[in-house]
Amino acid sequence: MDQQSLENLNQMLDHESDLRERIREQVNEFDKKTRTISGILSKIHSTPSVAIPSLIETIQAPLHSCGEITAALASLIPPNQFWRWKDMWCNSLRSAIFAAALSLYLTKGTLISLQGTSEILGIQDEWKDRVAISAEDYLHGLITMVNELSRLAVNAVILGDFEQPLRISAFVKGLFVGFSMLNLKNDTLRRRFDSLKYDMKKIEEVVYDISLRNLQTKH
Amino acid sequence: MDQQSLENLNQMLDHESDLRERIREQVNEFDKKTRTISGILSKIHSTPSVAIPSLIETIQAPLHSCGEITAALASLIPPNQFWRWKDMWCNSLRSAIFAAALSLYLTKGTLISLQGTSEILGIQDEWKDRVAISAEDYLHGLITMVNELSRLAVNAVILGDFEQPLRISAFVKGLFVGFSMLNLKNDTLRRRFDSLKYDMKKIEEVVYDISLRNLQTKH
Amino acid sequence: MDQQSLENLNQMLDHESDLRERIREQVNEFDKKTRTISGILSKIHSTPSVAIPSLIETIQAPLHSCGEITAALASLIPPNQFWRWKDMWCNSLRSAIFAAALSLYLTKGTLISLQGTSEILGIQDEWKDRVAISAEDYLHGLITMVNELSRLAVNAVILGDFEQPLRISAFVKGLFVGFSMLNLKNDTLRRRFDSLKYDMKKIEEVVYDISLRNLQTKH
Amino acid sequence: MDQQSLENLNQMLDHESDLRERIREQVNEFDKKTRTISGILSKIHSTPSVAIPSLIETIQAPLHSCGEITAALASLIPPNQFWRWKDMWCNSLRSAIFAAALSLYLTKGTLISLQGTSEILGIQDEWKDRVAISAEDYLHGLITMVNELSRLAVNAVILGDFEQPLRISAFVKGLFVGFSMLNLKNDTLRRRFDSLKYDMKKIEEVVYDISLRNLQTKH
Amino acid sequence: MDQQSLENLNQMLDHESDLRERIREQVNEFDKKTRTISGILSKIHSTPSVAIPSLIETIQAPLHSCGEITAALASLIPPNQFWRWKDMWCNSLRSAIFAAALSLYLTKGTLISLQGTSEILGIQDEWKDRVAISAEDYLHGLITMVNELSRLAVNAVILGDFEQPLRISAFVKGLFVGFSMLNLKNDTLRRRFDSLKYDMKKIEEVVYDISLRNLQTKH
Amino acid sequence: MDQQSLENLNQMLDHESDLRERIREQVNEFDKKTRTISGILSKIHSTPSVAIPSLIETIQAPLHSCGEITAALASLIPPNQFWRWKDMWCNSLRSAIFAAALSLYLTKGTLISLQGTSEILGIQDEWKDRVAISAEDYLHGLITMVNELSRLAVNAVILGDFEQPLRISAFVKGLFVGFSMLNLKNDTLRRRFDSLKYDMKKIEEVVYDISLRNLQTKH
Amino acid sequence: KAKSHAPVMSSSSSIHDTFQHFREELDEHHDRRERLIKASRDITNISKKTIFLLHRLALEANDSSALINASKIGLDKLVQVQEMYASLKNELVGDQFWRYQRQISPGLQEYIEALSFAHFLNDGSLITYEQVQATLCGVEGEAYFPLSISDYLLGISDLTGELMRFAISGFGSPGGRAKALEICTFVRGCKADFERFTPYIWELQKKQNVTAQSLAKIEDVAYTAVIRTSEFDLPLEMLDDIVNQVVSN
Amino acid sequence: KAKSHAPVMSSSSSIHDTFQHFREELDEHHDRRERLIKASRDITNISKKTIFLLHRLALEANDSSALINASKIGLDKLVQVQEMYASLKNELVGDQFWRYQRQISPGLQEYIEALSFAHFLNDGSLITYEQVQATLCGVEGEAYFPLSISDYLLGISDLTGELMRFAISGFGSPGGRAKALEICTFVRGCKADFERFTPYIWELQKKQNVTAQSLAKIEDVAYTAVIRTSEFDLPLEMLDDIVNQVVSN
Ligand SMILES: [Mn+2]
Ligand SMILES: [Mn+2]
Repeated sequence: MDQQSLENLNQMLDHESDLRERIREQVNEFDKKTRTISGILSKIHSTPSVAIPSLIETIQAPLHSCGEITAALASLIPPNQFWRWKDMWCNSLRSAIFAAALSLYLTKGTLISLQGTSEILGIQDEWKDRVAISAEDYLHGLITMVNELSRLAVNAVILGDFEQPLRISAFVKGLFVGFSMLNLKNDTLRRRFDSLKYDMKKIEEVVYDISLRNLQTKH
Repeated sequence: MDQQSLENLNQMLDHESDLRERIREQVNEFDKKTRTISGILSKIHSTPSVAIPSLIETIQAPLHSCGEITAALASLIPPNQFWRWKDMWCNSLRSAIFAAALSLYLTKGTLISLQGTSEILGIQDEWKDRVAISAEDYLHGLITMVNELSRLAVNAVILGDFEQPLRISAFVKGLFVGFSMLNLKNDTLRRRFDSLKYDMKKIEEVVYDISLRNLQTKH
Repeated sequence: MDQQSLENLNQMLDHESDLRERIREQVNEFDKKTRTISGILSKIHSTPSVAIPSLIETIQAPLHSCGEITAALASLIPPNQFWRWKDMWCNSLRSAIFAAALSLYLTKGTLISLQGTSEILGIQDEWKDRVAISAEDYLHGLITMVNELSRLAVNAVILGDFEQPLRISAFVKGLFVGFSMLNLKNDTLRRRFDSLKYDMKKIEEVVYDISLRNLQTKH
Repeated sequence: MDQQSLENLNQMLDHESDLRERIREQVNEFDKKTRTISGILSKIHSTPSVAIPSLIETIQAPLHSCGEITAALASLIPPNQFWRWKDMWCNSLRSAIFAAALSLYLTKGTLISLQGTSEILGIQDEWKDRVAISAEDYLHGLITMVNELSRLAVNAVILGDFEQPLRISAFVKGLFVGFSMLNLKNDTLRRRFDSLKYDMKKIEEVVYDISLRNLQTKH
Repeated sequence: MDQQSLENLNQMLDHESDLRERIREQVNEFDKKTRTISGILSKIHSTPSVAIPSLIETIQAPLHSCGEITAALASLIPPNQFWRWKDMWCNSLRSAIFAAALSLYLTKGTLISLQGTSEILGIQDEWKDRVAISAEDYLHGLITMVNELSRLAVNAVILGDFEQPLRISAFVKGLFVGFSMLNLKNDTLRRRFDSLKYDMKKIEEVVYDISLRNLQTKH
Repeated sequence: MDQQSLENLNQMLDHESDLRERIREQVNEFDKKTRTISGILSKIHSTPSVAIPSLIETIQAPLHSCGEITAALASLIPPNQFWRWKDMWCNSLRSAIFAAALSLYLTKGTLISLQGTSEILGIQDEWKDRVAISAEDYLHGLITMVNELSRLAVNAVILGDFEQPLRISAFVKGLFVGFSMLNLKNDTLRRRFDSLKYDMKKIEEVVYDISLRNLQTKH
Repeated sequence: KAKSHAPVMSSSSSIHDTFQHFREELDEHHDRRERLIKASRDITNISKKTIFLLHRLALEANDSSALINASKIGLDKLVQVQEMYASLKNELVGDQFWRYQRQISPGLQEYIEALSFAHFLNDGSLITYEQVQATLCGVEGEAYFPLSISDYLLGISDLTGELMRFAISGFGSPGGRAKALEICTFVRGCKADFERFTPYIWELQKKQNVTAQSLAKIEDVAYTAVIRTSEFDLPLEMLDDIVNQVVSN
Repeated sequence: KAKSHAPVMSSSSSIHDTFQHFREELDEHHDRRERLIKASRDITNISKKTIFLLHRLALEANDSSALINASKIGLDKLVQVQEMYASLKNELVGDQFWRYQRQISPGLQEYIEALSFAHFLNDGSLITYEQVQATLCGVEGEAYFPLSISDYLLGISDLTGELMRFAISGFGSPGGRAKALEICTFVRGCKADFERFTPYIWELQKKQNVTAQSLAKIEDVAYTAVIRTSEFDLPLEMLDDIVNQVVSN
């Protein structure tokens, strides 16, 4: 192997291992942020409906600050290498998507769009060859939201709120019909879709319990 | 999920599964080509040195025809998605790199460069966000060549050719020094580098047998 | 291997791999059809009893159109090779069987027979060495129906229909007795038979709730 | 190899294999003790709340007798070799930690501290280079306790006790918040943390069932 | 979990993950050094006996500079945690031990002792609870040396040196007898001992070839 | 389970685990003995033919002392439980069989019989339901002997003894014919029988070298 | 080929005889092993079918005498297995049982599972080691082979899985809720009793995990039974009656 | 229990009949599967024994007519297997073969391995697909079942391993070195020919790796033969003669 080739190859390999290190640092930061956000969000289960909007308010700042990370990643990743590195941050990203989706549902009652999520996380369209939200990551985030909503339906009843489960039921039913029409070849996504079915059933059972006892009219 | 989002997502997922199907078809073709080439190349072990150039000649056409596949892939892969799909064809690509490298060594006695390999396989520089040869694939191809050369050293002796092993020994030693300088963090590559050590030993033992008996002068 | 044998074998294998490709295409179509049907059927959980027949009506066309797929498969599969290829389409087929069985139960209250399912899916008796419904596939389809009926029992109550659960209970109990007659191995069917037991338990809970509240007479 | 070196090495290796044997004996004893304790503790699921304190009383003697084992280990392990051997006893140790934590919760309703656990198991501070409780082991013990408490919530209801689940719920919620703040890089611990989420949900569902039916006031 | 415990635990876990990062950096450095040394040492196979001492001379500086790494590690590792972290650097350490052992054999013809190796690598006795050479690592280093010596025996003959193999044979035979008396319960070591047997046989075959042809007297 | 059954079972299991412990102790002793014997036997490769009988003499005492172990085992093992426990000592036993077989060949030139081996190792016929040499163990011992003889053929030439290889060749050929008569499964014995083929090939190479150089007459 | 060297070694004909003997011994061993594997598969099949049969009969049973009858039918069917073991006893004589234990265990454990299920249906108790061994003895009480404790424990450990299925599928039948509570206590006892044997028998640890899962499922069934009825201040049987009346209208 | 609800569903007696039918069908299927597994094990055993027999006979053979005779004896022994397939043909009739292919393949591939070894010893050629199929046909030429290409290829792929053993153990016999060179060429051809089938048959890739290892071992044998003799300017046979003279002194 001539000296030049050798140096080129070694440079490529070294550069790669360097880059991995620097991405890992950003991912660590990202991870800390999403852990904090999740910690706050986990309080919805013991928060009365009326206080939820102000709880959600408190995560807006940290959620938007994820934009710093995505910007840092966008400047680190070489052009065209989105798919090479994305697995390193996809767990953190999915947590952030989940948080954004849950926030929007709990405040506006609507489903966040992929585009809307990108905006909240400061991900710019022109980065699409370096940092973007893939359909898969978006769907994972939504499923995590439903997992949380099925718990919320249960806990709302404990707090004496019989309306929340009905709202959740309607929202999740719509989502579920959407998911069941998707062509999910992807294995993990398929398996998580099964968890969504389970959540649906749980929510339906809560609504059933309420209906059976006519509690929905009692508040 | 509103109808529009749903359709968008489903379109993305369908497109993806379609694309995968079409890439797979090309990869199947690629695979068939490289298996045919490997089949022919395996004849070097029973071909006298003098007839090797004309044997190598016969694989030039199929080898260059790999360019059709790489071109087809380059037109299939969406911009920036090289890293997303490359695993699908990397086995075939490595076989092709191996064939190109072995051909050049057996005819010119020199080491093929990454650039030279790209040219033979018709891979254009401007495709680099869709189809390219990564450092890793190139190195895998070279290691496969050395695996084959260690067998060739043995088989040349069976055919009564005591010069070929000496040439191979010199060539592989150079390559080996190069490889040992590389910062191989990648696990598979590291493991295959160990196989290269084994090949080196094997070749040294052949050279040893020849030297011990002074056979190199006998032809 | 002599040239002739090589070519013969290669030709046979090419033919087989071609066939697989063409079956896969049909299965993809089959899959799209059953996904659409399942999407529509999932609406039974929010549809009042009275509107269910017309909902079921809407899937009759797509369900019968599965006959195009089964006919295409029957013309593709060589004689006597039913068991060789059936795994490729059995998931789609089971979904179609499920849809047919659920439709019949929801409109007529009766259990579909294997023969009846074949007719709906346009599967002809003289194809039995190429395309047929195996006992196993039929049974899987029935269990999927029961899975759905246990959800329906819950959702019927939500919609104020307290008769449906009682009908479902009687129907599923009968089916369960049938399944109990089988000697199963530790395979998928056995695992799914266990899931049927859970569904039956769930349905019994609903019946219990209704009975103890005397709701069954209230509508 | 000269005779002296050889003897030294062999002595080291023999000593090591001897030591392993003797540690294993102690671990076997430890294991028997913790299995007996677990056997007794498993009776909490069929014991009315009022009888639990006296049940817990019966495991105090065997639990404190674990101090004999930890003392024996501390005298066996050479200075500084805690991390070399700890894997051998960590399963037994985690069981003992679990038993100590569960005992304290069931009698006092409070969370045991790492320090408190060490005291119960007779582990002295000055042994810290030979026998100690690592943060990891302590956390594993706590998670096992929560696994058991989620079952206890269910079984308390079977025994007609609707207060225990509410107490458990409050206790586990606090623990859960604590765990979610931890930076769990460790894979096993992370996976077990997921099991804790599942336990939380289970307990919430029990509390839900009780609240829904106003059973908490019924005793 | 009270705030104080939580903070303590989190600090422990954070500290651990920090430490791991800093050790990894040192190990990366260590790895670079040993790779360079191995690169130089690999030239012994094409170096005439007479030039070997000066070749060995060139690795003395880098070899002794490993002391910087071991010192850095000794200051990083907390007291008593040698066994906790040693796996992180044991590959690099074994390479360094190998280099030290081979150097000594090639210059003095004697076997390096464990104590001697520690001195060359600057490892101080009072670090023994943080950084030390375990019997296992030392033995691994020696086996790697024998692997290399069996290659050297072959290559010496190629260079026309028939004395080296005889010296190697005597040296390795002694080592082999020593190893076969050791109580090797350890699995990896046992497997590598098998490779040593293979090397012994190879060396014996070289000596056999030389004896058969009376070449040992010919120089 | 009633208390009595529990205690009975526990007692039986305790007894078994005790027994295992006591067998293990004997096996450790057995292992030390055979390691020493193997260490001495490994000197045959550097011992001139004439001195071999007195070398073999030195292992007679330790070899016969294995009888103490076999007697101890025979008194430990309960009637009819030979096959239950034999795996614990079969490695040591095979080493002892190997040593006995090699001794006899090197002194008398004959093949030891299974009966003869039993006598040397003090194994009595009436123990056959507790301690015996199984056909498999005996055959393993013989193959280990052949492994060693192929090395000896090489080393004998180094020491100038050209008769030994011819004797070994004839002896091993005879044994090989015997082994060929067996119908083996794909188990360890089959794999080791394959190794015997390699040894035979190696020995034949030595015979070839000697014959073509007419060395057999030269001593 | 080796004949010319006869003098320097034990004669090749004696080698021939020796190895002829080994050959017969090995062939016989492999053949016996094969026969035992096949028999074990057959035993597994019969035992599995018996378990399904027992489930069927138990679900149809309305009272304890019907359960006792179900148990009898199951035990009768298992006589087939006992006869197979009787016919194998010569293969397993003396020290041979332990030689082939690995081949025998799978079938034997399945048999013990079926036997213990039938036994449980009879009187709700766990079959003892001695009772299992007694089914594997000839007319004069001589054991066909020694029952190993591990086969016994691993066999009865599988019983908990079948009891879980029994509890779930019986849930809707009258008395099913009471039965579930009974099974819950029984399986909890098994789990606790087996715990102290796990240090001795490695595979039992894995089976205990399965038992733990089964137990949790049974507890869920029992829990459901309790929670659903606790809104109403009536005894279980009366609730059952009300439901039954509605259903059979 | 469900009887009281008969009106709302297909009557429980019709369910009973339907499932009675399924039960018979499933039982029959499981029984047949079991019989085929057992038969496959027997076939594997006979085939393996035949391979050992062929090795024995081939090593004793001094000339090609002795090899042809060895081949005949092996082929005779395999008639047993062919008779077993003949007796199984009713189990595999029509579309049933493909249903049980996974159970049949292991034995079938072992049989093909043995058959191809015997065939090779006869004339040094590779048995063809048609020739294998022909051994699995009745007197009127009707196939007992369709031979799948994958079974054929996977079966003959194993032949290379046996040839490797043959080459190594024959190395020391007169003519063994020449035989090794011959086998080397043959196996190299197999490896190259099979290569193009690997994209179609997944398991063949793994077997090709084994073949590659066997080939390398055979090449080493051939290499040793060449290198050891190349110091002497005499033809192989003369060298063999010299050695033979020394050895038989
Ligand atoms: Mn079972
Ligand atoms: Mn084979």
